[in-house]
Amino acid sequence: MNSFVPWDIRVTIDLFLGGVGVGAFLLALFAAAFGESYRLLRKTAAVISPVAVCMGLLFLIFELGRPERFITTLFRNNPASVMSWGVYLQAGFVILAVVYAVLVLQQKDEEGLGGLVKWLGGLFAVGVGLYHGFLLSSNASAALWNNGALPVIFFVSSVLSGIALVVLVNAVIPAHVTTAETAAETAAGGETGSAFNLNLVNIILLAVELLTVFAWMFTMARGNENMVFNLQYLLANYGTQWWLGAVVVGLVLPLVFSIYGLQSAKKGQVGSTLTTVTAVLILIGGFVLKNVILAAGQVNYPLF
Amino acid sequence: MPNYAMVIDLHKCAGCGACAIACKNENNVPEGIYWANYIHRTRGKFPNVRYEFIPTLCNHCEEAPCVKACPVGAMHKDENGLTLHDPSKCIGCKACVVADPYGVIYFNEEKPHEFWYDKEEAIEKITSSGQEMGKNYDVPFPYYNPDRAKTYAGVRPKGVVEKCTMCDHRIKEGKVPYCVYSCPSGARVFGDLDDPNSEVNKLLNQYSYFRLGENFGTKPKVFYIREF
Amino acid sequence: MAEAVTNNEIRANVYKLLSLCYQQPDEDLGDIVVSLAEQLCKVYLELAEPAGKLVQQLPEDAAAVQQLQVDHAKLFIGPFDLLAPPYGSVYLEEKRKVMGDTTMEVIAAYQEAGLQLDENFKEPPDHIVAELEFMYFLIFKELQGEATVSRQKRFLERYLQPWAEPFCRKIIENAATDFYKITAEITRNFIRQDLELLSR
Amino acid sequence: MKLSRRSFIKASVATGVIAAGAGGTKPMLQALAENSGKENKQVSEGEWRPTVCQGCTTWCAVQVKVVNGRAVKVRGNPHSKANNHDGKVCPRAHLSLQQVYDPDRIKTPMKRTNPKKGRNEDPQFVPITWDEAIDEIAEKFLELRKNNEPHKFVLMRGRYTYLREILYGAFPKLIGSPNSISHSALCAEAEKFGSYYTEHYWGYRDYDLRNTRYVILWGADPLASNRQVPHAMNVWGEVMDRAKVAVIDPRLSVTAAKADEWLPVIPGEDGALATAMAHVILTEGLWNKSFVGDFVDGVNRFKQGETVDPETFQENLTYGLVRWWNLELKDRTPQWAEQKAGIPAEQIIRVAREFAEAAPKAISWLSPGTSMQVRGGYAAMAAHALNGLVGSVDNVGGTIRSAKYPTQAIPSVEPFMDDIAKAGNKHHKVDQRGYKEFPALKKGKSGKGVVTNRLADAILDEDPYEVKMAIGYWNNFTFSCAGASRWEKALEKLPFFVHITTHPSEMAMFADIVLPAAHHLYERLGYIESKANTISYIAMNQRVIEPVWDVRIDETEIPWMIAEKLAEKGFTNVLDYFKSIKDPETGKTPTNSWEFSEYVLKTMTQPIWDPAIKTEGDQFSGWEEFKKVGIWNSEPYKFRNKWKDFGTKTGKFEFYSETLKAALEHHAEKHNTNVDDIMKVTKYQARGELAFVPHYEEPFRWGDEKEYPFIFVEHRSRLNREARSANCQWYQEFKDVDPGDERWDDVAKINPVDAGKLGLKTGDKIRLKSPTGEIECTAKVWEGVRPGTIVKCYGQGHWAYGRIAAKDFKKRMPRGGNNNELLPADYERLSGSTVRHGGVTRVKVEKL
Repeated sequence: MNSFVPWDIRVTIDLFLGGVGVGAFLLALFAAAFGESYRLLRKTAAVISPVAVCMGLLFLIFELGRPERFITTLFRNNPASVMSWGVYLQAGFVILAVVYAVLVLQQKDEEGLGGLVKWLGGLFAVGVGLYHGFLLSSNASAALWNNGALPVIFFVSSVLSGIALVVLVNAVIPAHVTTAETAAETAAGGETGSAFNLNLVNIILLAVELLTVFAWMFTMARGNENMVFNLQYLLANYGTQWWLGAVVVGLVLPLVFSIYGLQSAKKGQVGSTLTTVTAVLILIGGFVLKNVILAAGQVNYPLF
Repeated sequence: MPNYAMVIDLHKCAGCGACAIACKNENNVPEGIYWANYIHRTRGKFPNVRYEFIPTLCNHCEEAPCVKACPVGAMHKDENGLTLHDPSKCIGCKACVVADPYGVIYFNEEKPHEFWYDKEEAIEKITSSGQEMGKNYDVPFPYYNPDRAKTYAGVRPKGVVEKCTMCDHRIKEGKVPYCVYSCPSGARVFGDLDDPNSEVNKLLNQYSYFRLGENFGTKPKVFYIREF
Repeated sequence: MAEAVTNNEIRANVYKLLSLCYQQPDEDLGDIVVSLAEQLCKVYLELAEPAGKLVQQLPEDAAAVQQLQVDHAKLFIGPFDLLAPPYGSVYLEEKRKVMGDTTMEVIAAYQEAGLQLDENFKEPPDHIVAELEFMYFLIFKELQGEATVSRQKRFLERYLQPWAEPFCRKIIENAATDFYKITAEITRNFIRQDLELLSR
Repeated sequence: MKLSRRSFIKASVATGVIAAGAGGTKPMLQALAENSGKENKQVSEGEWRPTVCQGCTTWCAVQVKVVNGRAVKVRGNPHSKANNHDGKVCPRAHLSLQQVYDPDRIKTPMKRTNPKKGRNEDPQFVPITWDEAIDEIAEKFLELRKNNEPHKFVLMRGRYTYLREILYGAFPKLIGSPNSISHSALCAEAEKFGSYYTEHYWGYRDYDLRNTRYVILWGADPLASNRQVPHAMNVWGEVMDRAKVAVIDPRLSVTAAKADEWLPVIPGEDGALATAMAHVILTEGLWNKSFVGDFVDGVNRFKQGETVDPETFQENLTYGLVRWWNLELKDRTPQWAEQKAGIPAEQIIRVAREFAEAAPKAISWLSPGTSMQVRGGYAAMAAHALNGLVGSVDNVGGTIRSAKYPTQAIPSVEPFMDDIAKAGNKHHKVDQRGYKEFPALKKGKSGKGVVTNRLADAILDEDPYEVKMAIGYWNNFTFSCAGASRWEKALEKLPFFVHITTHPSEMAMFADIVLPAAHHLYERLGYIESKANTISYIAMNQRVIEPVWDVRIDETEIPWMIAEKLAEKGFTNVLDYFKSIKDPETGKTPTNSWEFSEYVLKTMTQPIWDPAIKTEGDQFSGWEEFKKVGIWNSEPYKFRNKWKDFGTKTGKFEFYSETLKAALEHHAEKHNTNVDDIMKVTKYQARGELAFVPHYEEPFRWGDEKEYPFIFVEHRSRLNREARSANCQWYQEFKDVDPGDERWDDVAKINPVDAGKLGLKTGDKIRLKSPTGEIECTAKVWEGVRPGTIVKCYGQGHWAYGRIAAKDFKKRMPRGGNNNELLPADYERLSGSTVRHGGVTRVKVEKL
């Protein structure tokens, strides 16, 4: 039997960075909905989005056996292949995200074509975000993947990571901290829950993710022998990474911190130490989660 | 158009692996890659032990997950029901390998047949090296089978996947796949599933059969009858 | 049939000479074309006229030779899209693929006649040059007393004639020189007539 | 004829005619070319050329597909009626491609420049020319002859063809040495002992598998090894449909895995099973009455523990049944055997009963497994005697011999032997055969058999005399002989050793001169005789490809070259003799080594191919046709021909072997002693008349049970080309076709119960230690072995066979361990066999 694991960590990086790009883009749209006071956040998010996706794609391309043939995926397609659809989704998304980033930087994103780019981009972002999960879940024989929960897990994880990276970048770039814009934003963030509240967003997303992951594991544990085998394989070979990295670091701790942050509004401000730490944890956890599911899911159930 | 299939009679199978070795020979398959292979298991407790052996190969599934997964149409079904691969289209994304529940698609991670490019000599000047041997012949390695190149790359390049083609180059010439031809115990039968009088249909009518991974919905076209 | 037998020598010669016409043009071309015209004159009167024209089209200087060579390359060799691919399988197989089933059958036909591709001939077996030469060979064998008429007919009917038509049409449409247009015209008509002759 | 296009045009234009004109009778072709048959190497489709595979002792007639001068594939020769139905062949044949094209083959003759010999000495080989090599060898011969000691030369034979008559047969005699030492005693002589001292047949038996109804396999694994492997594989599905199969083997072989009954006997206790089965057959009255005979009054007096009056039994085609019963069988109950062999009595009874009920279409199949044991001779007899009890000897569906091979001998060497040679040949053979403790009773004669493995001790002890020079061909005794390290010592001591081999090998590393041998399947001339499926056949080894390197045929070309060199230096007898072998068709005298090889081959096989000589079996129009077909098949075997007279002392199938009695008594007389004493020195327990009947002997094992808790069991690989294929990638890549084994590894298989006690798991590196040696390998925890035993395949553990076989060739680091470094050098002395089975040694396991 073929013991070769076809998709290595480069694919995880692609899925992760692609997810970050999707999350960042959606954050930008979200921030835009809250008006000009979040322009800096919007700017950071809009710039990060295409950069992250492109970097992810770069890893993906170099994971190909024939990277030079990458371009052929644009004119050779297979309607039955999720990956083939993904090529178009990602290509479209990259273009839209780049255009949107330029518009945001030029502050033209709310006028003229900007609206179209924004909404089309949003559509593609959701498409790409779901694509990652569907790419895996379309493999009928991969028990860990071939279920409805997986695309949700991946999508929510992507959004979480995207937001986290934007928050982190905003926090670590000193220029931002000191600008008037940041000050205004920080103030806005610190206001009552009626405005954009990072902690609340995180809490909702983390709760959804935790629930979905739990439901997913429960289904696996009580599923057919194929599911049980693969879950056991995951826990046996990646148990620590999974429980500690993906669940505790990536979901439980951030949830606790976010709830804490929500209650003590000051500390929950974008840029505060706690939000920064939370962002880092979410990023680490998100990466581990995707990597473990990717690696363990590729192991075939013994044929007899 | 025929709908090719294979029946493997495990009662006749001697578990010798000649199919897998002959396949490497016929198809110039490099080290570490197996178009034809086998799985085996030992069950029970001494002295009531059962050893079972199942020769495997690409199942040329009717609902081939690898074909569905391939983003560029390199993996495809041909008009005879075979699952074939076009290395000139393949981008090496391995989606097919991931999709394949049988572990029969392999990825050429390294330059194939590296052994024949190696310069090392066991004893200097007295024994040869792969490279020196290779130079003596105008083919990739001395026992290279040129017939393979009639329908597929004679040796598949680095960076693409490869797998069993049911010896489509032989079928075209009216011959059976080489694993069928080479099976010393006559355990393999190849033929047209759509022809009610074909040997494969006769066997499938005579015996109950099973296929590997039937629950995956792939509709494999390699059938196993009787017990090892 | 009787006619076919008496004319076998000429048929053989014409096939052989036509085959040579599709090779890379060089200084021998004059001899080939003149011989072809001579042969056609004897029996195939309606082809004699274009053959005469062909003689007139013979290149007179090095530049003209080069022009022919360029045209030959564009039509039959490449490297970019061939204007008139000279392989049967391109026309006979559904997806324009080289080395298809018919190619294999052509190989089998050669083998049955005790032939194989010459090691210096680097083209596919269903190349126009090889197939015309094969017809020549079969007729030659007939002249030597071996009964090959049915094989001639079968080969012509199944493999050569069906694609010679579109092939010649492509030449006539795409050739830059009259030389190849006329050659194609002669080839097409000769093959057509020959098949009729054999079918009688 | 092939005109260039240019001249063709000129000619044709000149005449105006192409077709029937200038070219005359040949068509003028450019794109196409005529297939000119054999001469044409550019046949794109390739051509199947006949030859022989000697990857195991089946000796299949095969064909090699040659494309543009390259060997591309191997298949069975479809003309074979014996082994290779429809071109089938076992997996070994394919591996040969990686042998012949192995870059690690020796390209050129080479010479040692480091005079010190030893496993850890670099021989510092340098390439030399054939002429230099042969010159040095010839000088050594002349030196021996000058000193009147040509007998101090030894010729060691490994894998051979029947052209051995030159190098192994004639050559040493002409030089003056009696010492042609074959490898046979490593192979299966003890097995032949079983059939010889019952039915007077010294040879491997054929079996009528197609008609049989029951097969008992004594340690045999015909789907993987032994003889007639492809035939067995081909018909086994049918056999299993129609017949029952019982396998007696401590490990779960592939044949055992498919069998109806697996009897995982305690190693070495086969004799208990065989005698108990005989006991069951007799007490239950299931013997074949027409073959064996019956009680005069039809009342069965074979009752447990009771002796029988011989007068009451009227024997037919057998001899000594009642004496056998009285001496041995009466107490050999299944319950007793259960205690000894670890097999439930009811299973023994069931197998015996069903076997006898299937009679006479029942086979009791001998193999080295049962016989290559220190006390294995009588176990082999007992197992074979079962065939006598059920009348399956020489019978339909039973055990048979072979049809005649109509070959002819080469001329006698007598007239060409000079006085030095004659004197030299009078010396006792060097391998100690016929010594009191080494009766080697081949074909009933003391000292007729070879004691191959004893040669190492003979060299070391200079007993019977010193050995000064040796040539070995296609052998590798430092690897293939039990107690392998003795061979290393012996070769260190040997002053001048020439090795003819394809690969660097454990033996070549001790050589002074190494000569590159032609590969038997691809590069040489020769012929073999073999049989299967009731057909005897003769097949020719042929040169189907141009040799990869500058190699020579060991058995004919090299002796010819030496002969030429000797003649040059004034000693012409050898060459004169060789030149006396002429081409039987033209009468021409050979002028070079190749012609010589061909003429010998033609001469020996002449009755087959020469239509003027009438023989049965396949007919040929002449030499060329025989060469093209590559195999001659006999008529199907004629059953029951031997029943008239088996050839034993009594002419009957002997349960009480008068033949063995005579042989043993003769040997005892030769050494001025009695048979009991001979039994004692040959490590047997039998005393008195028991020595003349098949009987149970307790297994002899090396090592104390306390110190060495496990019994060591060795078996064969279905990919071993006689331990020469470990340097093939495919061998390593598919090593797990031997049940329990692993790819690219060498494992010792241990039952989970034992592994648990030792705290071992699969993949652990371990060291196995016997009282005489130790090896390192990998542990494999597997249910297919009997608790208390450690089972390991033979074939890995090469330290000098090439870069794949060894883990690190340059550092002499083997992949796994060679069983022969663990096994003690011991013998089944009555036949001279080396032993390797029956759990000859105990071992202990250390985790590394």
